[in-house]
Amino acid sequence: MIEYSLEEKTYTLNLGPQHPSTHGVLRVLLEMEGEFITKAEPVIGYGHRGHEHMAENRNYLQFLPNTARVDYLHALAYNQGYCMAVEKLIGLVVPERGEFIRVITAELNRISSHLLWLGAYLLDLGAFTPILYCFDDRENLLDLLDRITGSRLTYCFFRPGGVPQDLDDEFITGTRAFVKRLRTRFKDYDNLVTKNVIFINRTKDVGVITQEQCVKYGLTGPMVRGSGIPYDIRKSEPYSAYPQFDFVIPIGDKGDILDRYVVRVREMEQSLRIIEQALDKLPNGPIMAEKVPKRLKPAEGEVYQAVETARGEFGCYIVSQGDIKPYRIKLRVPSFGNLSILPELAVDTLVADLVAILGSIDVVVPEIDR
Amino acid sequence: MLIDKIKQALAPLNLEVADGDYAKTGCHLAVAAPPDQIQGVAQAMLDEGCFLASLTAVDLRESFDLVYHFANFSELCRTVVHVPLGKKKGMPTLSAIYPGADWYEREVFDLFGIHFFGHPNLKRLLLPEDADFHPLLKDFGASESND
Amino acid sequence: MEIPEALSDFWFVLVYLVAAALFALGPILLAYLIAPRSYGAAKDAIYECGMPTLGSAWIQVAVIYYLFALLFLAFDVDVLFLFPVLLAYGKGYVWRDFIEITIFIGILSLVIVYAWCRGVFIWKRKQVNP
Amino acid sequence: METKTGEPLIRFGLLTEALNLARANSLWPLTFGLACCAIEMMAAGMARFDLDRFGAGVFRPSPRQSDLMIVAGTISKKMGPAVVRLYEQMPAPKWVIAMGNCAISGGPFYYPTQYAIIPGADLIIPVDVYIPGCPPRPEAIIESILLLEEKITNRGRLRKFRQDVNR
Repeated sequence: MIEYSLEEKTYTLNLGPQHPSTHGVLRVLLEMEGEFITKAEPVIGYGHRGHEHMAENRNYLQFLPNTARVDYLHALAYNQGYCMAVEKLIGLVVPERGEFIRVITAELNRISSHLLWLGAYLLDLGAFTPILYCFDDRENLLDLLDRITGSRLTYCFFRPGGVPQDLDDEFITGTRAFVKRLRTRFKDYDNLVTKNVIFINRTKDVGVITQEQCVKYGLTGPMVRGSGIPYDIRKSEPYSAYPQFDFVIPIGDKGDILDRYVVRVREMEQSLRIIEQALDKLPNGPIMAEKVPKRLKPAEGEVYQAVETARGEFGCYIVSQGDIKPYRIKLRVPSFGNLSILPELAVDTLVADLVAILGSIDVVVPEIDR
Repeated sequence: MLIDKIKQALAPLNLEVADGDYAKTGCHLAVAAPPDQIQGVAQAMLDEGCFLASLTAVDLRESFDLVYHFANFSELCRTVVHVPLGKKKGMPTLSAIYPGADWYEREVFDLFGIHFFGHPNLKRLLLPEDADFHPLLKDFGASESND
Repeated sequence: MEIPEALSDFWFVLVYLVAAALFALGPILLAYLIAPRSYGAAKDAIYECGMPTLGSAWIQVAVIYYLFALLFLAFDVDVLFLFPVLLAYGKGYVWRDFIEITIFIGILSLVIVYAWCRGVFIWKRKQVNP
Repeated sequence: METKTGEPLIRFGLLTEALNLARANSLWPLTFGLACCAIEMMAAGMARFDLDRFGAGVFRPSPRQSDLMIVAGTISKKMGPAVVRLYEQMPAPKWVIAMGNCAISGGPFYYPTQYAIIPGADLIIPVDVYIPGCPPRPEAIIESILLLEEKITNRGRLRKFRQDVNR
């Protein structure tokens, strides 16, 4: 006999590990009254692979491929953050051309990460065509990066001390053509998505994040810039060769999903500007520091190096005790903080809005679980 | 300058505040605080508008060292707060001041086994619920070299 | 016994019913015969994103969802009555039939217009604190 | 581990061959991205590499409607029971492709003191085709689909493209 439980009003649902809108294996435990959510609790750990435990058994070079598998969408920024932290520990100085190559490839990787987010996010909202356009652009971009780094997704291209592979002319002409082509595509995305009335109705005034919440939850990246705080580590804590380029930090005003979308799309245009300026001012000279020790054995000490990835601030905190293996590496990942605000944003919103909010946070699950 | 305001804010707690060597360690201010002062420090940092960038623990074999990193949106000033914990595995929580610290503390509890008093729901975050070990402790197999 | 002449047309209805039943049950029977079986332990458990379900789904749900059943009725009955119309359509008086059907559909869609004005389709969104 | 699949009641040569030909050319994969390989699986489904040419582009979110599970990424110990449950909830003619080194043997994350992952999908579910790579390129995914089709229909599907393979 089916017993009707009259007193229990909320219905518990698993927006579980295998769900198209969770971009990986994130599980959100929803308690709902009809369509409205009363409590949402993200359960993470389904993608936990133990990067930090591995770091204690590997020397500094062996851990490099791991950094690319933490956030595989913007792997080069994680390579850069880790390599700069190690360079600070050992005291290596990367030559000018090496820094420029790092900036060019990292910005290209940022565009490929934003393009994938744009496609996947609109797929969550139900639009199928944009992901085909985005992946088409992304494939062109991956061809460029594939030429010099050798891989399409999990790059292991930077080394402590510089870059092992130099740019060739075909890469430079290819990149210039790609920049020109992508600029024309932005107009298509604008007409196809930004002015789409369904998209605007689904994203306007939904998932609003105030600036106090940004401080309390430690959010970084497009989530913070969407709420009007111009916090971008490339500007606020300039590293590598970024001071030599002029680019703008796009910010939203209300902090709803539409603002975060606009911030990410504008960021792609700024990245194109950076790439063009970097290609124009590309100095020649060595790409690797002269005497990079064969076995990296930094002195005792600790370092915290922050880098701006597509999702926010990636901080690499290394504690070294003079051994060839790091004593402890803590990877401060942006999506961990960005996702911790979901329970507060999700209270009495619709389930469809929760999917939109989750997509606007741009979550990469193995990055949260590390 | 933000760095001076933070020093004034931390002055009443009479902790040892040192100017971090930014080029070497990436932090402008290095603070050492005992465990029970940490809520005072966090409240002072929040009043200055700093956010909690990262919270982690380092197992120094015979004692723990909790490391808090604070940063600020408007002005560049990275503060690192070291909290030597000795061998006892307990700390007051920060989740009342920084709701973002809730998950960080659950992760440190999960991987190190350090309890945080007053935490709303201190249970495992990354490992499965029935796991009975703390992987990032030094005596959990990190010692043998396997390369 | 002799079937009265008036009832003889009902054979067609009988054939129609049998065909409909076969059309519905046929694939199920076919699948039972030619498809391999799977013996997974959680084969007939509820699929909820790979997780075992928590709590039961038989709980009290707000009454406003009953409105959706009614609205479905309004849409569905429309289409149901259109089926017989197909047979009688366009035999000679094309324009007259067309006007009759539009009036018929117009009256039935008034229900939807009424529900729309009463604001059934508007979901109460979270108030944005200005 | 559910290894045996019940045989159908009516079974004769021609029917099985016809059904297998139909099944091979309309594999509906389950969207089941665990980690980095999921991005390459998506790229394989998109315009340039286009699994739709082989009938395998319809990525179904629910296991009830899919007959191919592509395990793309690392199976952590917390995710293991969910993987097994999803596999069991798929209807009968079902196949599994283990994509990437993590799904084959734990890949870069397997070492003696590893505590968090299941080293290989074949420890928990029966696997039909393995794709090495970290992540494997989309061309490798297309080759795995062709290999699976060859396994289902045991006709030469891949041979036409590769002269050196004398299968």
